[in-house]
This record gives sequence, C-alpha cells and structure tokens, in this order.
Amino acid sequence: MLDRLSFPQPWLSLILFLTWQFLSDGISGGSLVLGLVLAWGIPQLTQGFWPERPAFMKSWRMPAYLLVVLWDIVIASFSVAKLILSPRKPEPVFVCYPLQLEHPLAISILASTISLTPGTVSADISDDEKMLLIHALDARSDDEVIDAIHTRYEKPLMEMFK
Amino acid sequence: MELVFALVIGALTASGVYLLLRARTFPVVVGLTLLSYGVNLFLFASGRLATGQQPILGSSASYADPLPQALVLTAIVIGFAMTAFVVVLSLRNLADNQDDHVDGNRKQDEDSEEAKQ
Amino acid sequence: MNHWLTAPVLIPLLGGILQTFMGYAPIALRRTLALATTVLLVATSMVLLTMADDGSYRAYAFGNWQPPFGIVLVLDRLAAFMLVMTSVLALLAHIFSLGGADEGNRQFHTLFLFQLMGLNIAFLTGDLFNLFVAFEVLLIASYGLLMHGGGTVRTVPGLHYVVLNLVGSSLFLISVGMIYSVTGTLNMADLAVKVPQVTGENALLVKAGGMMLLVVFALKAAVLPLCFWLPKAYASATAPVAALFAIMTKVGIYAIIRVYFLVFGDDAGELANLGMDWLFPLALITLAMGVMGALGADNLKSLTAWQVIISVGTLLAPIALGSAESLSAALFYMLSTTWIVAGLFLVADLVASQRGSAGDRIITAPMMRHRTFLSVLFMIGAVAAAGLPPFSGFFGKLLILMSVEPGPQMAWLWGTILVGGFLTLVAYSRAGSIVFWRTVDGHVETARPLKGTTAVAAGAMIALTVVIVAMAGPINRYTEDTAAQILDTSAYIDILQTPMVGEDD
Amino acid sequence: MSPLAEYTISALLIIGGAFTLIGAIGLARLPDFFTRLHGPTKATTLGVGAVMLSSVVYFSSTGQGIGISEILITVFLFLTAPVSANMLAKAAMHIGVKTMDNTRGKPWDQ
Amino acid sequence: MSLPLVVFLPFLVAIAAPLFAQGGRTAIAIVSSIPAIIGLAALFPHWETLAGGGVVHNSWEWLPALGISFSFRLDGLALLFALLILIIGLLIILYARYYLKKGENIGKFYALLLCFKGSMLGIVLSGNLLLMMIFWELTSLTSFLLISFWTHKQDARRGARMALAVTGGGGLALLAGILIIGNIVGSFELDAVLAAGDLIKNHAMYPVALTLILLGAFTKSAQFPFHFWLPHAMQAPTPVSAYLHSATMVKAGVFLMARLYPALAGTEQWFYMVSFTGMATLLVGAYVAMFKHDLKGLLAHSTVSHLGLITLLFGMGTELAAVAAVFHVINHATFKASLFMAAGIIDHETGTRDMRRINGLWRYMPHTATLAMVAASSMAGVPLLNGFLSKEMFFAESLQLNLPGIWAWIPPIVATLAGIFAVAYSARFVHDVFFNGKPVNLPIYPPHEPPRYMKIPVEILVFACVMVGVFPAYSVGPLLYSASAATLGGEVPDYHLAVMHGFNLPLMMSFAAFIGGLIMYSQRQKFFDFHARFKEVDEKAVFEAVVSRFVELANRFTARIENGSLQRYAVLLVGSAIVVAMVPLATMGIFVGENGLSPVDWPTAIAAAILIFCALASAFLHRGRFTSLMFLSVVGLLVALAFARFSAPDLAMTQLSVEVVTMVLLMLALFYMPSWTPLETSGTHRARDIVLALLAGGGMTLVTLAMLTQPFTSISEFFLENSKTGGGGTNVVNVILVDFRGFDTLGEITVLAIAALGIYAMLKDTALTPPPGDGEGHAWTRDAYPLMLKQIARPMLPLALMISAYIFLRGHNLPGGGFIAGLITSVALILQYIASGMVWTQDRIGIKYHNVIGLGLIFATIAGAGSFVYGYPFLTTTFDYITWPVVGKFEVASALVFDLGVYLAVIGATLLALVSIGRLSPHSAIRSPRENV
Amino acid sequence: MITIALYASIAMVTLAALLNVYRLIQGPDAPDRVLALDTLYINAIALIILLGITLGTRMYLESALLIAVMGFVSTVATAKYLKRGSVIE
Repeated sequence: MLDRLSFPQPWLSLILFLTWQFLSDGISGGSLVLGLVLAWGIPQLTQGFWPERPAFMKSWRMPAYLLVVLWDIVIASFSVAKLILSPRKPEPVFVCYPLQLEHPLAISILASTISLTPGTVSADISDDEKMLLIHALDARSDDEVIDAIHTRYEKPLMEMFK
Repeated sequence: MELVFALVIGALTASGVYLLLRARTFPVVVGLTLLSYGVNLFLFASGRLATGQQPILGSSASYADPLPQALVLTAIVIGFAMTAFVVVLSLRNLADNQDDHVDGNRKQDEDSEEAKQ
Repeated sequence: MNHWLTAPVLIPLLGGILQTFMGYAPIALRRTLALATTVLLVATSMVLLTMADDGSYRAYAFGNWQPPFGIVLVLDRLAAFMLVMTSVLALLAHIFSLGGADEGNRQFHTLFLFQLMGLNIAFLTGDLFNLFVAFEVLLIASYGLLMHGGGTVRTVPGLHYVVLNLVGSSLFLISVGMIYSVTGTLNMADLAVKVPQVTGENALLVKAGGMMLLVVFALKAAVLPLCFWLPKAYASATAPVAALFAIMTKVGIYAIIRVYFLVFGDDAGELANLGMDWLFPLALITLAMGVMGALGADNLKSLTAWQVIISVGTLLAPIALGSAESLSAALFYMLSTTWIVAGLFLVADLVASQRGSAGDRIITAPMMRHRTFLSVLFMIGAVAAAGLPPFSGFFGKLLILMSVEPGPQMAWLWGTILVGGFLTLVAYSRAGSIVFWRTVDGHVETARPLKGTTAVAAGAMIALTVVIVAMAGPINRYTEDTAAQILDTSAYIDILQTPMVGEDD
Repeated sequence: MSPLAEYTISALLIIGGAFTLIGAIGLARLPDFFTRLHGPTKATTLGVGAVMLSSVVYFSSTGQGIGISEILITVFLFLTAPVSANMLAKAAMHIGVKTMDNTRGKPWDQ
Repeated sequence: MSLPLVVFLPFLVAIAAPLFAQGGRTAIAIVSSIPAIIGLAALFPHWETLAGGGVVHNSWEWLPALGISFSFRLDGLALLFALLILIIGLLIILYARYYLKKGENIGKFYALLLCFKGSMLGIVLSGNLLLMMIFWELTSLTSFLLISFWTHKQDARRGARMALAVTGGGGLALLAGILIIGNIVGSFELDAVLAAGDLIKNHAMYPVALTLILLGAFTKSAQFPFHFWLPHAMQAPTPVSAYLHSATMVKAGVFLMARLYPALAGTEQWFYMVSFTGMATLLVGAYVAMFKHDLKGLLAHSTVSHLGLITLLFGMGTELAAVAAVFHVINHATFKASLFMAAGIIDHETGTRDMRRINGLWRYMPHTATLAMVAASSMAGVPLLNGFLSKEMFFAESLQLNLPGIWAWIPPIVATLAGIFAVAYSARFVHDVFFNGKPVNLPIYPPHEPPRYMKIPVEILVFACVMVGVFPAYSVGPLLYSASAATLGGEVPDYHLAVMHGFNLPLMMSFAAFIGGLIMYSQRQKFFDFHARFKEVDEKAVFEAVVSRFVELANRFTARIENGSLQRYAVLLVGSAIVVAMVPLATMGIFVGENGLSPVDWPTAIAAAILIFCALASAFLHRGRFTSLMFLSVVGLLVALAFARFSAPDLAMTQLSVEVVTMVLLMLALFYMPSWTPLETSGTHRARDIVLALLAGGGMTLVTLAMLTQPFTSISEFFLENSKTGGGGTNVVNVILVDFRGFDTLGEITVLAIAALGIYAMLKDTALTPPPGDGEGHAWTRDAYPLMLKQIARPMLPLALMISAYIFLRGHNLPGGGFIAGLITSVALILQYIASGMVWTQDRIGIKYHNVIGLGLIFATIAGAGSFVYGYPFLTTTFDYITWPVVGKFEVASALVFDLGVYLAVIGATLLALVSIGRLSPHSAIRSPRENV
Repeated sequence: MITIALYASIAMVTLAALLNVYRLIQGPDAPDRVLALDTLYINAIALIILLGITLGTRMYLESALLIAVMGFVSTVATAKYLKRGSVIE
C-alpha cells in the first residue's frame, strides 16, 4: 500500500501539512519534517476511502464561498435568535429542492451550507440524489427559499465542480 | 465542593446499584456502567480535589496528585473492556435463550420442569 | 536484579501474543507452541521455587523504580508455591485440552495462556493496584475461557459469573481508593509500614476499605454467601477450563493470605487481624454449604464444583485462625485439593464422553467402555477429596485438624470438617456407585474412544495426589517454612530497601 | 494585555454565551422537533464559535501562542453540525414525529 | 524390617496379581498366597521375643510434622491378630479359587482381597496411632470394593455403601479421638500412648476422646446400634464374608479396644459405655439371628451377637474378662470362618441360601455336613469345642461384676439368654439344613459334595476348633498368654485353661442355655409367629431412604439458596459489602475532616446537580431503554467534565472517548434487544433494592466526604519530582502510565486484547434475529448509508488520524497519549463503518485486527524488554535528546514505543470488538473468502 | 472585565445546559432527546473552553476537540440507531 512516494491527494496533504504546523507550537525543523511525513503518510493510508477523487476543478473559488457562508451563518444566527426570542409563532415549511449538482460531495457541501444558513435545515436527500428536502423555519413561500439557495450557493458550487 | 462531589458519587453508586439488581441484562449493563463511573470518580477523588493544578509539569504552581489519575485511566480502560464483554455476553444470552432475562429463559425452564414431572 | 522473576509473566504473555498472530496457522503448530509455553512455565516455576526456598524475599522493580514508587514483583516461598501449583495444573489441563477441547474457536490457547499470565502476576505482585490489574487479566481471560466450547449451557452461568465479578472489581477499586486516600501508597510493603500508624477516623476509613477488600477476595474465593455463582459456572465450563478454574478460588485465598497477613497482620495496630473474626465462622458455613451442595448434586461436574466450595471452607477456617501451624496446614491442603479437584473435573469429562446422552449425570446408563480405568481414577480422586487415607486429602485435613489450639474453635472446626468429610464420602460413594456400577443393558451409541492425551492428562492429574503423599515430608517442610515467612512481615517490608540497578556503582 | 484585546475577548465571550443560551432557549421553547432543530445548528454553533474565538484571542494575547485547536474545533463543528441535523431529521421523519399545525409541506416517508 | 514387609507385600502383590489372571484361577491363587506365606515366615522368628513379653519395633521417620511415622510394632496381641489374618486369609484364597466362577473378574478379586489383607495387617502391626488410622480407613475402602464386588447387584452396591458410610464415618470419629489422645500424650507412638494411661484417663478431654474412639470401634465391629451394616455386607462373595466377618474387618474394632485397653479402660465411663453396648449387641444379634431364613443372614447376626459378647467382656474391665475376650476372638474366628465357608459351599452347590428350601442335605453332602455341624456346635458352646471354653469364661465373668443391687443380676441373665438364642440358632442351622425332611425346589438339584480342595480350609478350621476345645493349654495357651499380656499391658491374671472346671455356676448356665435353646428351637414355630407380628425392617431400604431423603433435602435446600437468580446473588454481594463497611462507617458517621469544606462554585454545582439528576433518571426511567441510555450518555459527558474541572485533562479525554465507544456498543446491542424492560420484579423486591441502593450511595457519600476533607500525604511527590528527570516527560500521568507503572498499563492493554478476542470468539457462531422495526412498530429504513454522512465522514478520517497522531506524540509532555490517540483512530474508523458499512470499510482497511492487537502487545513488550540488554529490569525506559540537522533537537524515548504498542492494541481491540458485533447484523454481507476480521 | 464577561458567559452556558436537560427529560420523542444531547455536547465544548480561559491554561483544549469529534460520532450513531436499528452493518 505504501509503495508510492507520491501524494495521491495533494490538497489533502497540503491541508494536513498546514494544520500540523499550527498544531505543533510554532514552526520548527521538527514540525516541518513531521508534517511532511504525516502529509504523505495519512493520505496514503486513507486514499482507499476516497473511491472517486473529488473533482476540484476550481478550488481557488472555495475560500470566497466559505467567506460568504461564514457571513451568512452570522446573519442566520441573528435571525434565528430573533425568532426564538420573539413571541411570534414561526411558520415552518418543508421545501423540495430540485438539485442540479451531480457530484455527491458537492451535494453534501450544499446540504451542509443550507443547514448552517438562515432558517433552513436540509432534512433529506432523495435516493436518486435529485431532490433535497429542506425544512425552513420561517418562510413565506417555497420558491423564495429555492431561489435564494440556488443563486447564493448552488451556482458557485456548480462552477467549482464543473 | 467536597459535599457536592460526594453527593455525585453517592448518586452514581445508588443508581448503579439499583440498576444492577434488575432482572434484565440491559439495565444491568447500564447499572454496571454507572457504578464504574461512580467508582472511577471515587478513585480519582482519593487524590483529593484540585482546581487548575493539572499534573503537567510547568503548567501550574502546584499539582494535583497524578497517581490516582493514572489509576483511574487504567480503571476506565479495563472497565471499558469489561463492559464490552458483558454487553456481548448479554447478546449471547439473548441469542441462546430468546430472552434477555439475566437468568436465561425462565419460562422455558419451568416448562421443561413440568415436562419432567 | 533477578530477571527470572519476570519469566512467569513474560513467557505466557509472549506465548499468548504468538497465538494471537497464529489464528490461522495449522492447529498442530499452535498446539505445539502453546504446549511448549506451558512446559516452559513449569520449568521456570520450579526454578523459582528452588530460588525462593532460601527464605529470602526477592524483589523485581519494574522500570528500575525504587519501591514503593514503581511496581514490584516479589518472590517468596508463598508466591513460588502458588506458581508451581498453578503451572503444573495448567500443564496437565493444557495437555488434556489437546484431546479436542481446544477446538471450536481459535482463541482457546491464547486465552489459556493469558489466564496463566494473570494468575502469575497476581501471585508475584507486591502492589495492591497491580493486583487489581492482575485480577482483571485473569478474570477477563476466564470469562472468555468459560464461554469457550459453544452450546447454550454456559451462557447464563457465565453471565452471572461475569456480572458478579464486575461488581467485585468495582468494590476492589473502591477499597483501593479508601486505602490510598489515607495511606497514600499502593505498595504492599509500604502499606504494611503505614497502616499500623493510622488512627482515628482515618483508621475507620481504612477499616471500611479493608473489609470491602475482604468481600472482594471472598467473592473470588467463593466464601458463603458469595459462592453461589461458582457451581453452575464451573460445572458448565469445558473440562480443561474447569480444571484450570480450580486455581481461581485459590487466587482469592492467596490474596487474603498475602494482604491480610502482611498489611493487616498482628502488628497492624488498630487494624490488626482485620476481618478474621468474620472469616472463621463464614468459612465453616461455607464448608457446610458445600457439603449440602455436593450431596444434592445431580452430576459429577457439579459435585466437583461443590467440592471446590468445600475446600474453600476447609482452607479459610485455618487461615482465619492465623497461626503458623494452621497456615502451613492450609497451604498443604490447598495444594492437594486444587490438584484433586482439577483431576476430578477432567475425569468427569471423560466419563461424560463415554456415556452418551446420560453425560456425567448421576443416573443409570449403559455401561461405559473404559469403566475400570475411569472408575479407578474417580475412586482415587473421590477418596482424596473426601479426605480419606491413603491419599493427600487425608494428610491435608489431618494437618488442619492438628493445627488448631484446643478451645471452642477447635470443636467447631473439627466437627465441621469431620462431619463434612463423612457426608462428602456419602455423596461420592453414592455418585460413584450409580455412575460406574448401576448400568442398564445396551450400548452407548455416541461413546468416543478414550484418547491417549486426555487419559494421560487426567490420570496424571489424579496421580499427583499420590505424588503429594510420597513427598509429604518435603512439602510439609516447605509449607511450614512458608508459613513462618508469611508471619514474619518485617522481612517483607525490607524489600523497600532493595537496591536498584546502577545505584551501587 | 491590551485593552482592545480585553474588549474583544469580553464581547466575544458575552456573544458566545448569549448565542449558546439562545440556542438552548430555542431548543426548549420551539414547538416541534423540526423547528427545534434550527436552534443548535445555528445559534449554538455560532455561540461556541464565538467562545472559541475569544479563547484564541485570549491565549494569543497572553503570549501562549496561536491556538489552532480552537480553529480545528470550530471547523469540526461546522463540518459536523449539518450532518447531525440531517441524520436527526431523517430519524425524526422515520419515527414520524408530530410537526406543528401550521407547517406547510410534508416530510418524506423514510 | 520384617514387619513392613508383612504389611506392604500384599499391596505389592495386589498390583501384580491381575497380571496373572490370564493364567487361570490356580495361578492367581498361588501368586496371591505368596504374601501370606512370606508373612508367616517373617513373623515366626519373632516368637521368641514375644513369648518373653518383648516387643518388636520396626520404624523410620515419615512425616514428623504430623507425628506420623512408619512405625511398626509387634507384640503378642498383634501377633495373634496377624496370625488370624494371615492364616485364615490363606485358607480363603484357597477356598475362593474354587468358589469363584470362570467368567468372573478374578484379577480384581484377588487384588482387592490382598489390599484388604494388607490394610488389616497394617492396623494390627502399626506402632503409630495415625498410621493405624490410615490403614483403618483403608480397610473401610477396600471392604467397600469387596462387598460391592458383584457391582451389577443392587443389594451389593447398597450394602457396600452402607458399610462404607458407617465404618468410614466411624473412622472419622476415631480420627478425632486419636488426635485428642495424641494431643494429651504428645505423641502418637503406641508405646507412648500405652504408657500414658493414667495421664489420659485423668485428662479433661478423656470422656470426649473415649466416646470418639469407641464410636470408631463400635461402628467397625458392628455394635448396636451400628450393627445394621454387617448383615447387608453379606452381599459380598462368600469368601469375602467369611474373611471380613470372622477374622478381620469386624475384629478391627475389637482389636482397637484391646489395643487401647491399657490406655483407656478401667474407668466408669469405659465400663458403662462398652459393657452396655456389648450387652445390647449380644442380645439383639442373637435374637435376630434366630429368625433369619437366609443362611448367611443367620451367621451374620450371630457374628453381631458374638462381637457383642467380646465387647461386653472388654467392657467389664476385669483382667480375666479381657483374657476371655481375647480367647473368644480366636475361637469365634475359627468357627465362624468355617461356618461361612460351609454356607458358601451349600450356596454354591444348591444355588440358594434359604433355609426353608435347603433341607436334608445330610444325604447329599455328608462330609460338608459333618464339618458344619462341628463348627455350629462350637458356636453353640458345646463342650469339647473351643466355643464352649470361652463361653464358660464369659459366664463366669458375668457373675463377677460388682453392680449394685438388682443390677448385678442383669449380666448373667443376659448372658444366659443370649446363650439360649445361640443354641437355638445353631440348632436351627444344623437341623434345618441337614435334616428336616427333603430339599424344597432347589435351583441346583441334586446337590453334591464340592471339589475336594474346597473343603480343605473348612477342615483345617474345624480341626482347630476341636484341638483348641480339647487341648486348650497346649494348642493356644502360649499365644493366648502372650496376647493377653500385651492387651493388659504386662500383668496377666491367673487363669486356667481346661476343658472342665468342675460343676459350678457357669456350667449350670451353659447347661441352662443348652436346654433352653433346644426347647426354643423345638418350639420355633411359635417364636416365628411371634416375630412375624413385627414388621421386618430392611435396614438397607432404610439407609437408602435416609440417604435419598438427605440428598433430596440437600437438593431442595441448595436449590432454594443457590436458585440461579443473579438478582439474589447480586443482592448478597452488595449487601455483604454494605454490611462489612457499615460497621466502621457507622462509628464514623457524617464526618468532615480537618481540611474542612471548600466553597462551592455555582456552575460546578449546577453541573453536579444535572449529573445527579441524570444518574437517578437513568435508574428510575430504566424501563425505557433508549431514554435511559440518553441519560447515561449525559452522565458520561458530565463525568468527563468533572475530570476536566478537577485538573485531570487526560482523564477527561479518556472518559469521553470511552464513553462514545461504549455508547455505540450499547446501541449495537440494543438493536437486538427489546426496547422496553417489562416490570416483573415485585414491589417488595424493588423496595429492598432501593434500600440497598440508598445505603450504598449513602455510604459512598459519607466515605467520600470524610476522605476528601482529610489531609494526607502520598508517594506522588516522587512522581512529580522524577517525571521529567527520570521519565523524560512533563505529563506526569502519562509518565506514570508508560514508565513508573508501565506494568499496569501492559496488563491493561492485555485485558483489552483478551476482551476483544473473547468477544470475537464468543460471537463467532452466534446467530441473532434482529427485530423488523423499532419498539413503536416502525419498520427500519432502507437507507443504510446516508449520502451526507458518507461524504462528510470520509474527509474526517485523515483529519482524525492527524489529530490522533498529534495527541499521540504530545502525550508524554501534554495531555494525550497512546490510549487516547488509539481511541480517536478507532472512533474515526467506526464512523466509517457507520457511514459506509462493513463491507466497504473492511475492504479498505484490509488488515486483521488480531494482528493489530498482537502487534500492539509485541511493541509494548519489546519496548519493555529492551532494557534487558543493558541489564536493567523490564520496562526501564530510556530517553535522550538528539539533534539532527533541519529537524533540530528532539527527544527520543523508549516509552514512546511502549505507547505505540498501547495505541495499536487499543485500535485493534476496540475495532475487533465492535466489528464482531456488527457482523451479527443480517445486512452485513461480509463473507469475503479471506476473512478480514 | 474579562472576569465579569467570563462569569456571565459561564452562567449563560450553564443555564443553556439546564435548558438542554429540560428538553432531554421532556422529549417527547427520541430524536428530541438526541438533539438535546447533541446540544449538550456542544455546550460542554463551550464550558471547557471557558474553564480553560478561567484557569488561564490551554491544557483542556484537546478535551474540547475530542468532544467535538466524539459527540458527533455519538449523535450520528444514535440517529442511525433510531432509523436503521443496526449501527454498524
């Protein structure tokens, strides 16, 4: 299994290497060497667990997407907080969201994003991976939710996973 | 604080003992787990309570007693092994007796005894 | 430092690890290696015995840490005695298991060796918490061994055994906590130094802990009212396992001797002779209960299992009295009864294999094939177990009877042991005459021919009782020395001054 | 410690505590399972994130280095909270927990 | 060393004898006679010494601690008995040669007979009481086997067990008695004991010892009320009966009384106990013998009666009586052995022993009849035969007793009465069997004389009867004298052995007995009718019933106590712990130590309140299992927090990881189990359990409170000081685990490994059917591996591996270590199993967990054993700081290798355990050819 | 000031934990309880971090990290148990 001196998942290796530098207090020769070893070894060990390699075609778009999501999380939290604290009863709705994304990882990322952002939780993904069931805490209509998600999250993701 | 801690241990022990005396395997397992929590806390407490004095040299001015901590760590691991075993044993009991009573399938026994007479 | 002391621990450990790797190796190879391990163990324990017989304490400090800080193994006469007793028994039980009892799953030898490792640690350790760990090692292995062999009969007894022992483990930890919380130490020698100085409320704490520890040991030793898990569990275990289990109760007794004579001995101040006044009557009641059970037993294995309880009672009564003579007598009897009981378990299994569906139940069945051989073995075992001459049980009991000082205790002890012996004799003669003599016409279809290995192992196990008689003089001399050594706690305490490697230079 | 750091830390602590509490209030108060699901996934996650951040600032300002562990914790939380929510929602739909009366749409059959 | 030879030779030959069984009956009989012949030859040279009142000793040390030595001692008494045993034994061997049929297991028979003979010789020749005791019990055992020789006969088995129970049990009493004697005297050597008669008799324990010893003697020699075993021992082959009941087994009891006569006799207790027992036995045996239709039954009861007579004589306590007793031992042995053999011949030739059928044999076997009639006459006490002589002496002695008033009449009357019965049953034996019409319905008809040689033993014995009867002084005089001297301890009274002592009262009594007996016999039908009114008690049935009743009682008692209820056992265990701890704790009460209580901080108190609440909730809501589990989970979490709160980061982490794995484990198990616990314990039981629980909890609270507030010092200072310098790490807990107390850790991972292997083994062939849906009736979903979970779980694996590497590496200096790291890795892998299933994950892991476990243990062991090379003890760690280019300075510690072992063992064990359970699931189609697990 | 904020924060988180426990008891359904437990895990993370800040030590951060990982696995396993029965199959 450890027959290749390669990095089967360079992105993962990079992430691991960087994280290791943070984990070990301060960058030193030792942490660099160890980080390298881990960045090489762990993907070698775990590559079997990634049967289809994620097709990060445009990975540089990721940070921007993450920032958007982060901002939305903050906003989401405030809005949910408001709702929780207000005496008004929420008007929840189950929304069936038609997926255009195809890659399972992309779908998962989208679903996660939905869960973390304003008033929506992705409750289920259909067996054929074409539909997403979303529970919105307080929404006026289905379409509003679908549109918002599509424009804000699914499109960037689609671009990334082309 | 000591009283609070003592009450916690007492509650864990009491609950553990009560569950231990139930007639089905599952509560007994849960009881054993609770009991072992209580016991671990107790053993831990035998080194007395200390706040912010983790026995990592250099991280604090004085240190909590490290020995009970090491003992408890060993006890936790051993307790885990034992719990795992007893859980599996209760599964085996279920498989063999079609019942999760701690004494096996009591009804069956009675039937066979009647048959004997 | 004498590395021999680690041999009884490391040999089975390495053997067990080897077996873990060899799950799919040919069974012949695994058997050979496993047996080699056990043989080696017998050899080393003999070496240790000769070593220990000079009467000195040898300490082995793991990690080269001065006791009481590190864990020490301590070899003295008592430990060596237990080692030899165990390894000889284990060897024969192991040989017996090669007759087919080790088949069924691939873990038998692994568990067997690990169990020996646990036992040996328990006998050698000089640290209270390490004793707990040793108990756990030998218990968990025994749980696995008990469940070995498939079928549904052992599940419920196994469950009871496991659950009760888990509670016992919890109690052990609580006791350790109580004792540590006052004395601040875990090393037994150090405890022997510190416990006598404990006073006031602290003494009460240690006392409560010590008493609970006694409950734990009594559970392992199967003293009434904590003995009821034993008969069914032992009777349902496969024969070599049951034979090995003959040691298990002795571990409890060993622990009582070790801890209570050393830490709570005569010199322990406020805590002197803790719990011994409880132990004596309980031991006698245990004996009586065992006799009742033996009389009512409906198969040979449970008869033997109750014999285990009888011997526990017989052993603990003199131990509770605590004189050098009674200790020595108890040790002598322990050797004898352990081996005999193990042998009886093996014989019961052979009998069961010859009688088809009747098994070892005490009922009429067609005549078995190897009746003469088996009945002779059973007879010898029964005579020895009931404590009749000319076999070792008689001498053990005789020593015990003679070791008591005149007084009410003597009356109780003599009465119980003698009447108990008489009733045991009745039980054995009834069982034996029904099983071996009361036959009906017909043939047992499923009788397997006796295998050489099993026959030899069972025969040798039973024959040990004759060996004990033949060597009664030296053995008795050894147990007397052992008792003297146990009672001289100050020598044990000296292990705290054992020099570490590199200190002298 | 600079006053700025002190203010930041205090603010973050308060925010963190407040959001955690609000999440819990939501969990306690909201009428059905699916609405309650929103509390922890958002408010609590953010609350813990804020506490985490304060910890980062605190330890870096006391000169004990940048704590990457906190970041790692946050990453983990953000990674896992949606999955937990998803799994729980699936479980709830499977069991068929009651939804509040004014819920539009229907959960799927499991 | 001739005495041990005499004793042990039979045993040696017994081992060899079965080998000659192939050679036929003659061969084995010849071989079996060797020990007796050699024995006689070996004893003969000592006669000179003994006749002069001397004693022969042969001894060497055996078990000085027990006071047992191989000490053999020959004096007149021993010689007398040894001769009886050897000579009659020889005759029996010859007799048995013809008695046993061809197909029988003659090897076993002769071997047992020889063992028995050796044991008997051992009893009489032992010079040490404990040694004698050993042989004593050996006779019980060997006789047990001899009586049950025909094991297929139920009566034989029962008779044998009864004999063993009574004589073996009596033996134990005897043992106790002997031990007391030994205690009083300070030695078990016979010489010392015999010399210490006064010391013994004046000792406070004398009555106890006497009672116990007599119990042994009485059971062995079948004294009333222990006589019942003897007639049933008749189920043995006749040679055995002849041997056991004439010269040996039963005589052992008599021998004991004779042997210890100087040490014990002569007191009031002795007199009353022995003589009254003897008297009762004498009468009862004689009475019953009269009414037995079984030939051997009659003889057996007559044996009982004669033993009573001998006992009575010993009990009288006069010296002359003792002489008479010894004399009667000889006489009884000769005539009874010959009678038994004759009975055996009759049985052999007619096929029955029922005297109602055997009649008129005179016509068929006159030779045998003559012999039997002479012997029977001796038994009846007919003059000119040896039985008459000793009986006369007995009658004479019965008149000499100094009993007050009317009591003085009792012994002579009893004696005469017994004489009447003796004459009657002897007459019956003779008349019924040999005359009295024709045989009725014999199984073998017509009977004829037995083989020539079968009669020789009888002839010899009958000849002896006559010789002694006519020439007592010349035939047995010297032997009797020497034996009596030995019995009495030197002083022999004047006595005169003669056929006639003139017309005196004893002769009158004999005469009366003779006439009375004949009358009684002629009127026997009336007596039979009278006797028939009483229901015959079958002692065997009674014994059997008593034993079965006892067994049943024991069984019921055991079943009641050991009722197979874990709840009962657990209550006992917990209860015991509470009871023993209660005593000191009650003294202590609520105690707050010197350190006092520290202030409470509210968040901790609230957390504690939650913990307490959840613990109680999980107990009281335990019937809903899932809910209970949730509360348990909270408790686990809060315990971890408590560890963190009170300065134990390592523990917090360990507790957390273990808790999660436990939770998964419990859930795995719960899948197969009912989701609700039925309410089946009764209210009182629950109340009892609650009380116990509260006591346990309360006790623990008290202890904890006292403990936490008491000051203490511990050995831990050492660890804190040496952790860095000696162990090379700043995380003291970790250094303790891998260094100071590394051996504990080795044991701990072994436990883990064993548990996993045991679990694996236990589940190998277990089949469980899971419920089709959950407790509320929802069927399980089809969706086994949700997409999101799958997708998120996969990137978590490398991340988790890195974290575990981090935790592992820092463990020596900061919280962490191999154990926690191992659990993190395990949990990460478990997540893969949960998310993607067994097959998928297993295919990707591709290593056997067994090997991981083994590897872990190997690493730990090797790390420990490395120090051997340098001569340091096991588990001595070493560490050093190394500077490499680029890497810089870093620490290398052997403890890290040890920790790596821990890491691997934990992973292997945890996963093996969980996967073994997971494999039970019907969905997991993991049946790949090379099994990974 | 930090001290006050710290106490306030701890108080709020503790209160939150209490509310979670309320939900845990109240139910009404199993998923509610699991959700409450999951939230409790997250609260525990916060509590440990706060403890670390109070004590001024980073020794406990890894415990928090562990809760994040372990709590998730526990929740997932429980949820899977609820809907699928067998956790590992």
